[in-house]
Amino acid sequence: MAEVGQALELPLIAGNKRPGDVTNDVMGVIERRPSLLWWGGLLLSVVALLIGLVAVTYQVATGIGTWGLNGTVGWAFDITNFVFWIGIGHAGTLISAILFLLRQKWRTSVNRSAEAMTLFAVVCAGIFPLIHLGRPWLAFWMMPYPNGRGPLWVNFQSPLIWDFFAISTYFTISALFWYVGLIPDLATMRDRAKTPLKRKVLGWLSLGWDGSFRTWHRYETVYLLLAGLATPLVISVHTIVSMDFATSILPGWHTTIFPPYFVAGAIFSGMAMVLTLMLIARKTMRLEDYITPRHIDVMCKLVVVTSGLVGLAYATELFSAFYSGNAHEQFAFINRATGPLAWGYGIMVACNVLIPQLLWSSRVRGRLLAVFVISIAVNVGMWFERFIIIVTSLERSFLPSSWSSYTPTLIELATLLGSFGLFFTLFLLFCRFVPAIAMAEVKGVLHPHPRPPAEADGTSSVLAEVKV
Amino acid sequence: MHQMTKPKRYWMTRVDRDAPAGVQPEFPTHPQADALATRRAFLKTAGFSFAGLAAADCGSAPQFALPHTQQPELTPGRGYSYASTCGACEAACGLLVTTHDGRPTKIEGNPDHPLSGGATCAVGQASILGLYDSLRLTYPTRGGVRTTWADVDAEILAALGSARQNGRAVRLLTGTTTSPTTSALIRTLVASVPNGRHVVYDPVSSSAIPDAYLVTHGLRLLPHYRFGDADVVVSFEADFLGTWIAPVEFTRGYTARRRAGDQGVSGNAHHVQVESRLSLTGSKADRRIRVAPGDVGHIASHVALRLSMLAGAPLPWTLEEAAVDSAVLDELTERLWASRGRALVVTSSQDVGTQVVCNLINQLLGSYGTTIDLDRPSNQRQGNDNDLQALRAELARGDVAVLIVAGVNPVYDLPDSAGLVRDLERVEHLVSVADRLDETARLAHVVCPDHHYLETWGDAEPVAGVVSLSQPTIRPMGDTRAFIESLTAWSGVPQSAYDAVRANWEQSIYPRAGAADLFSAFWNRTLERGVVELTPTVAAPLVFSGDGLSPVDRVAANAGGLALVLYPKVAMRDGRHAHNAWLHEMPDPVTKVTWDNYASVSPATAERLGVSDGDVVRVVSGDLMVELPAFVQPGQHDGAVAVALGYGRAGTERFNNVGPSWLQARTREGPVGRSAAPFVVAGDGGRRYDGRRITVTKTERRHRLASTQEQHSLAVPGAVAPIGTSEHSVVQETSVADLGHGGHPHEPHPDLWPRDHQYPGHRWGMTIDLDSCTGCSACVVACQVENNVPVVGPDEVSRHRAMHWLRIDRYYAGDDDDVTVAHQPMLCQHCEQAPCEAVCPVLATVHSSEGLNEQVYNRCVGTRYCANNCPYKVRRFNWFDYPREDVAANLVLNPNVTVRSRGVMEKCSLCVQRIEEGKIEASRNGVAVADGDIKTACQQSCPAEAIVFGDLNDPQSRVSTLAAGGRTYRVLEELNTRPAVQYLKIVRRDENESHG
Amino acid sequence: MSRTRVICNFEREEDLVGAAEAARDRGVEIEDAYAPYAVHGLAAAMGLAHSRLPRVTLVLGLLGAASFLAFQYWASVISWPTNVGGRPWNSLPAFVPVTFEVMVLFAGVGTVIAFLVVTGHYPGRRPRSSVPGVTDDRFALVLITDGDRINLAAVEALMSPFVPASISEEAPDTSAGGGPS
Amino acid sequence: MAWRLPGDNTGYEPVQPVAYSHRLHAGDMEIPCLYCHSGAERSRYAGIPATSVCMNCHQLVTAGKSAVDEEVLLAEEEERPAKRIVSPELAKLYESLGLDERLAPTPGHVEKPIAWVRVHNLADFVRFDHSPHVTAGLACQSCHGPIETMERVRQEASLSMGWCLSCHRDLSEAGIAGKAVHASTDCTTCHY
Repeated sequence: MAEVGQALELPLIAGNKRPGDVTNDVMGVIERRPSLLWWGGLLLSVVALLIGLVAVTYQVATGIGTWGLNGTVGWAFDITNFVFWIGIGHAGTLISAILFLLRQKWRTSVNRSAEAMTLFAVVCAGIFPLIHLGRPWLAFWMMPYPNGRGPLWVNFQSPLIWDFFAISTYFTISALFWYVGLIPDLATMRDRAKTPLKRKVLGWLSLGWDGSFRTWHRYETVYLLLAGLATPLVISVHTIVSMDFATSILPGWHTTIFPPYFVAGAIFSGMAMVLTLMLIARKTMRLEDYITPRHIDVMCKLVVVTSGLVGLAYATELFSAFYSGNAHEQFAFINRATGPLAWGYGIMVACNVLIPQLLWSSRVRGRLLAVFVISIAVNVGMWFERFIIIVTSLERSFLPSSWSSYTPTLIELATLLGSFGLFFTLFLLFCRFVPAIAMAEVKGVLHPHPRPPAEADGTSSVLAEVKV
Repeated sequence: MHQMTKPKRYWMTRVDRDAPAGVQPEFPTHPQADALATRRAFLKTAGFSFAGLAAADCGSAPQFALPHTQQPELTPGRGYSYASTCGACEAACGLLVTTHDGRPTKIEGNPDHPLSGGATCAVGQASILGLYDSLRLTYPTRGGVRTTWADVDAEILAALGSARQNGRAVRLLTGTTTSPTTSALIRTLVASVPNGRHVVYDPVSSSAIPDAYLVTHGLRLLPHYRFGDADVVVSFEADFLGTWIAPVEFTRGYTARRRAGDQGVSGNAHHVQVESRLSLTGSKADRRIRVAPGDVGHIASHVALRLSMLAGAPLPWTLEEAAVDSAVLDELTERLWASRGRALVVTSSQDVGTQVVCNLINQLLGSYGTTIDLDRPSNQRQGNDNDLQALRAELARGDVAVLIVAGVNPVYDLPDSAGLVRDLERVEHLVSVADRLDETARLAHVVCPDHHYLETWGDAEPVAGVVSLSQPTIRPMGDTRAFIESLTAWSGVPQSAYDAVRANWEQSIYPRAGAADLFSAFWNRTLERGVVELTPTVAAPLVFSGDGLSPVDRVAANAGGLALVLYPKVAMRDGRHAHNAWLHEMPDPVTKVTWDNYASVSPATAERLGVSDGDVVRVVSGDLMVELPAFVQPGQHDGAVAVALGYGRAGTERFNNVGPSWLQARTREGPVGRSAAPFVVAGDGGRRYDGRRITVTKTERRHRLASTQEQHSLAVPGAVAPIGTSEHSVVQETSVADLGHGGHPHEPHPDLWPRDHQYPGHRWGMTIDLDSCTGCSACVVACQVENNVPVVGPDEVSRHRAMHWLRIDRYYAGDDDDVTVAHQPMLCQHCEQAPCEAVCPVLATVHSSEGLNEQVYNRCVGTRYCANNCPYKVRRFNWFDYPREDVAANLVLNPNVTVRSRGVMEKCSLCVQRIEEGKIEASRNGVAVADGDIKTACQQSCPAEAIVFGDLNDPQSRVSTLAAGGRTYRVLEELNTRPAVQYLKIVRRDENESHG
Repeated sequence: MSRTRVICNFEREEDLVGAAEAARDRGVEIEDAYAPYAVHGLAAAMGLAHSRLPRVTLVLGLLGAASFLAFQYWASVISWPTNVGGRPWNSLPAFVPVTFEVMVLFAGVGTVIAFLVVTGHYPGRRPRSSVPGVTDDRFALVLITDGDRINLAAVEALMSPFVPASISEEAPDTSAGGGPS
Repeated sequence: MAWRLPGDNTGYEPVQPVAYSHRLHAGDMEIPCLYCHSGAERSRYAGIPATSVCMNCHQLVTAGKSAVDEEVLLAEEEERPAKRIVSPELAKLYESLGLDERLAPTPGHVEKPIAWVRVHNLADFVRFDHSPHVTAGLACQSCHGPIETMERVRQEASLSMGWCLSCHRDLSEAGIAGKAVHASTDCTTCHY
């Protein structure tokens, strides 16, 4: 019957693994000496990170004037990058939480790294609201803490305050979710650890986990609860991010479609980023057996779906502007599509709506290189989406007298580069020191194996259940 | 130079300001500076490290408070203002100089002054910065080295002595001096040498006007134009609202005449501007007629001919056909004829013939005695180009033994400077009275630095019968000496400026006043009021003699040829203030370009030459050549290339890297702009500024013009124009006809929120009359001075980071040939439902209980969200710590306004410091704040009285009554932000035009 | 010679589940089971009740929401009402997002803390199971013998169909069992 | 050493160049505050009196009474005219004006101000104006504490924004001495 199951669809985990094999394979990645590829990647990332650090230091020391912003365009690269990274983050939570609730077993191979990706993306995202301040050293004023000023609290009507709470909550919950999921694997690592120091450290980190099923039983509840909390959270976070724009009065920002629009976009870009990373990880860390064509296939389908959603949002935007009969609105969108940044709008539509349609064809989905290229394209496209939304609305707002334009400075480019450096540095380190695949979860979805002396009893029932 | 270190004190702590600069000797600079630095640094680190607590006593170094040893008669910390006279130009407007603790910080107009009546212009407002110019010459030099005044006087007296012995020529070359005392002293000095003469010239000459009056009225004088009495004004090229003779007085009269009735609009008023370039005045004209440069004479002749026919005494003239449609001329003439006695025709042409024709027109219209006053002539332009020519001839011959050049800079002002320099080097004793080593002074053997006009005693009689005093408001910043004192010294009877002025007044002014009381009483009264009006000694009334009148021929229009038009810019004028950063950064009212002059060409010509804004073009005429960035100017005549004078002054290289310095900051080369003076035509009968034939060729180079406005019209560009909408309604217009039923009460839009905010006490508001506003930008500079707005330099301006709190948006309508212009002062609208406030996370911008939109610098963290969400884009962000190293210039800072640091947002506060001061003053006197007690800086300076600030809760206040009128509207009313600043619609008086 | 712990070692989850079911049918007290992952159906086999952690989550979530909504109201209406863009002091809709976020934060963090407390996990705790490999690929069932009827032999007999890799007997572990669930 | 929020200098009591006693002048002698700090009524700054103001009294009073009496007695014993006694603190005063013991100007003297140490330091982005507070009838002590009991001036209030506000709020409710006052709590009352 297992054969039937496999005949029906691709296996979740190739190579007919047993639990022990899983442990060996996954831990092998960590215990093996790192490959040259990994070293190369880390070197590149760290260099990028350092460049970014220099840029940010210079900017904080000299002033925001070192960015290409002006009196009319007060946000550009900074907030674009912020929204971009937050969006990336969302796919992680989606895979680990929403797919978990939907009982999608295939997620088990990717959720660990997807969650890690979320964490690192949120870290990257969090940097931008901080450094985009004129006086970043006063950022703590965003916190409503008791003070000797009256006391003077914060403006709870400001979307930036909502952002502050949303991002910090999102980071905390994602971190918890990730760590809780990691505990059993940490215990596994502990038990395989060679040196006493390693054993001690891992012993602390794994909180004394011993695989007791009474704990497992509650553990599953907690995991379910966290998933249940993370799901509305992830949606609320990007909703709030979208409100930075939706609650303003700028034509092109002030629109009610933004929350769903942004959430869809976030999942879209996140999925693309997961694909990119998975394809890299599976090659560089020889995890072909765990990240199988089937995973790629499923994620590609999700990309097509979200791409459709995003495309719909673009269309709706234009329609409601036209239908509003509001000159400012109409102008904003005609300008967005045909104005000075028309080229950017073109990139955005091409990369987010047109190119992903290729993924309808299973042949394309099967060609991993093609998928890789498309995933990159989507990442680029989604970055441009945010850039276009932010800049086109600002540079052509109500009074023609203050119309202006925006070009990034070297500092801004370096800062963007730096954020990628930070992201990949963290991710590569993660691949080295933490099991990139959730062993405990993968073991749970393996196909059962007959006992060596083949006299199976009661297994069939289990088989039936395990089959997906 | 020790004076220069004094400023150090000012920007430490307010206790330092307890000690007035003028009265108090130096005291050692105390460690406050470091104390401050450490405190700021500490706060930063505390912020970064979230260090919540700190030891109370291990704070900053102790701050010292040094009282006077003798109690000063003034109360430290209070601002005092003194009546004085503006010395920025010859218009000599009345001033009230505000001083804080011994240093002047702000110039206001003197409301008692009969001519300027409380208004000032941008140049006057900015001139206070010249006082604190750290590059001023602060000591006399001889042979280029510092020396003493005694030494200087010895040399000059010796020179004069020898000249007196052997009858050599002694010449005194000055600009127009409106000061009776100075003139008297000059007369004495010149009289004291047998071969002495006083030569006067104006850097931008008007000498054709007096020359014309010599022809028509037999007396060389400059009449006093009374725009306030003219319904119909026709100006041939004269930019009387911007730069011509006395712009402030003219603007006041002009706009006052156009305001009348309950709607504040006079239907009779009409203004026709005949010009080749688009001037500020032209931008306000009800009808603009574009003509080729120099063609105004011919057109004026046509008008004169038509008028003579209407008058029934046709002139025996046969005229070539005019360049403009005769129907237009007929209409113009009829309009003039219809309002005889209420019409005024002026021209700034330097062609005497044209001026004569202009006088003829005015004679035919009966303007003399009504709109033109010959009994009380103006002293504001006394230059005589014929004298100047004669002097240059003498110099060329090497006849002049002693030449004293005072207050003018001929080497820069006059064409053929090379020749002039050659001649000047042959003068035995060249003495220069200048404020710095300018182009002329650096040739002089002796340089006698003059006081800044705020440092010295003086007087002025800009128009016969209007005499004002000016008094020092600060101890001289250096070892300089008033020109008056130099004159007395050189006449052999040294006197202090105070004694000289007072003596002269006792002799010549006091008798004319016919005052009943003693001189001392009269003197004190005048000193307090600043100005006195005298009954002029009327000579026999001048009569117009019509003989010898001839029309002006049409300029030979060579096909496609280009002619140069040289003009003074509103901010830079003749260039004497070229060291004033505020004026360089002030956007030109028409072009909106800062920090440059340029070659303006019409769109058609630009297309023909294949140039666009910023393409460097080479302007050539004979052996003269200058390279300038091109600028495409709608409304300009296709045959004209307009270039501003006053640029390219030596020493302005100091501004090459003004503004913040950072990785990608772009610095500049050479002086600011390029000098066009060599192109002035110095023929017989005066220097001419238009008509020189030139060729213009495009070069491959580009020059970044720092303009504050990219989109020049309200019309949305075709490429992105949505269906059915071509324009925004931010500038609203009405016509005289619609005025009656134009008024619509403001129906507040429905509201999502319950409205639970009351404004019980005051509720501040403002109205701006777009019909009156001429865009002269006095308010822009006034605001900059009042609110310590930094200068950011051309690079930052071109990055759209100008910091002006109050800007003037300029929009074009109509086609390139026939543009309608709208000027719209744009400042924080103080919206009741401010979009900026809701989005600030830290409550750094909130609404006050008096309806102000408050910006709290020290709370701002700099998210810039407020600026993004501001529909009026009036918020200004401190992108850098703008350089304030020039400690001398820092002396001008207003102690009542915080100097903003890097990373915080700022914007118009409706001069909240004045509001607070006004309220405190009122409560101190136990009275309520009366309407008009509190004036914002922009309102105070406005010559057009377009800006009115006041309490909207007081139904009697001017602002309330204006707001209730039918012309008011709010910009972007559809957004329902409910601004406290309201605008009064422009009135289009020319029925042929219906742009908007 | 009374109660002892019998540790039965298995190689396949199916055996563990079967063994647990069998033991329960025979009324053998199951102290605990050890597995490298959450074995399906084992909870039912061991007869474990549903966890009550969701209630903790609910209470904490509501607490977070309520307290922060109250704080926002107090700060913007009572403590220092400031006129922000002419909106009413109590702009309730604007308080919703923060309220929601704080609710999630409280609920999430609280749940995890509650879990660690209930199951007695903390940094430095030493694992209780003496069975090697249960974090890798082994499964273990720990049964309690009562000395007479249910003794080692009986257990061995009971387990034999599930071919345990090994069966060993230990002195009773006083700190047996997890906390209440 | 007390730990407080940064910027809170409550209790700051620096040693002054001249041991001037408010207890003696304002307390025992009941000289009104505005006699010396006349700016408080009219200006933003209360001002520190010029040395010449001190001389109004100390032209005559050059030392404490006890010291003078001593000298008088001593002089009687020694049958000589009593010398003028100048207390060391007041000597600093005269030195500042360049006067000698007999209060005659010393030739070629320069007047140099006394470098008092500032006690009440506000952050430089705060604008405090004395005059409205004084004209509103607020007692100096309500912010400066019982100055008339202090030998050396000590900062009593924290001068924090919260401290200002609480007073502004209370007084708008309660009024000053029965007289209703409007003490604004708008930001621009102090920050502009």
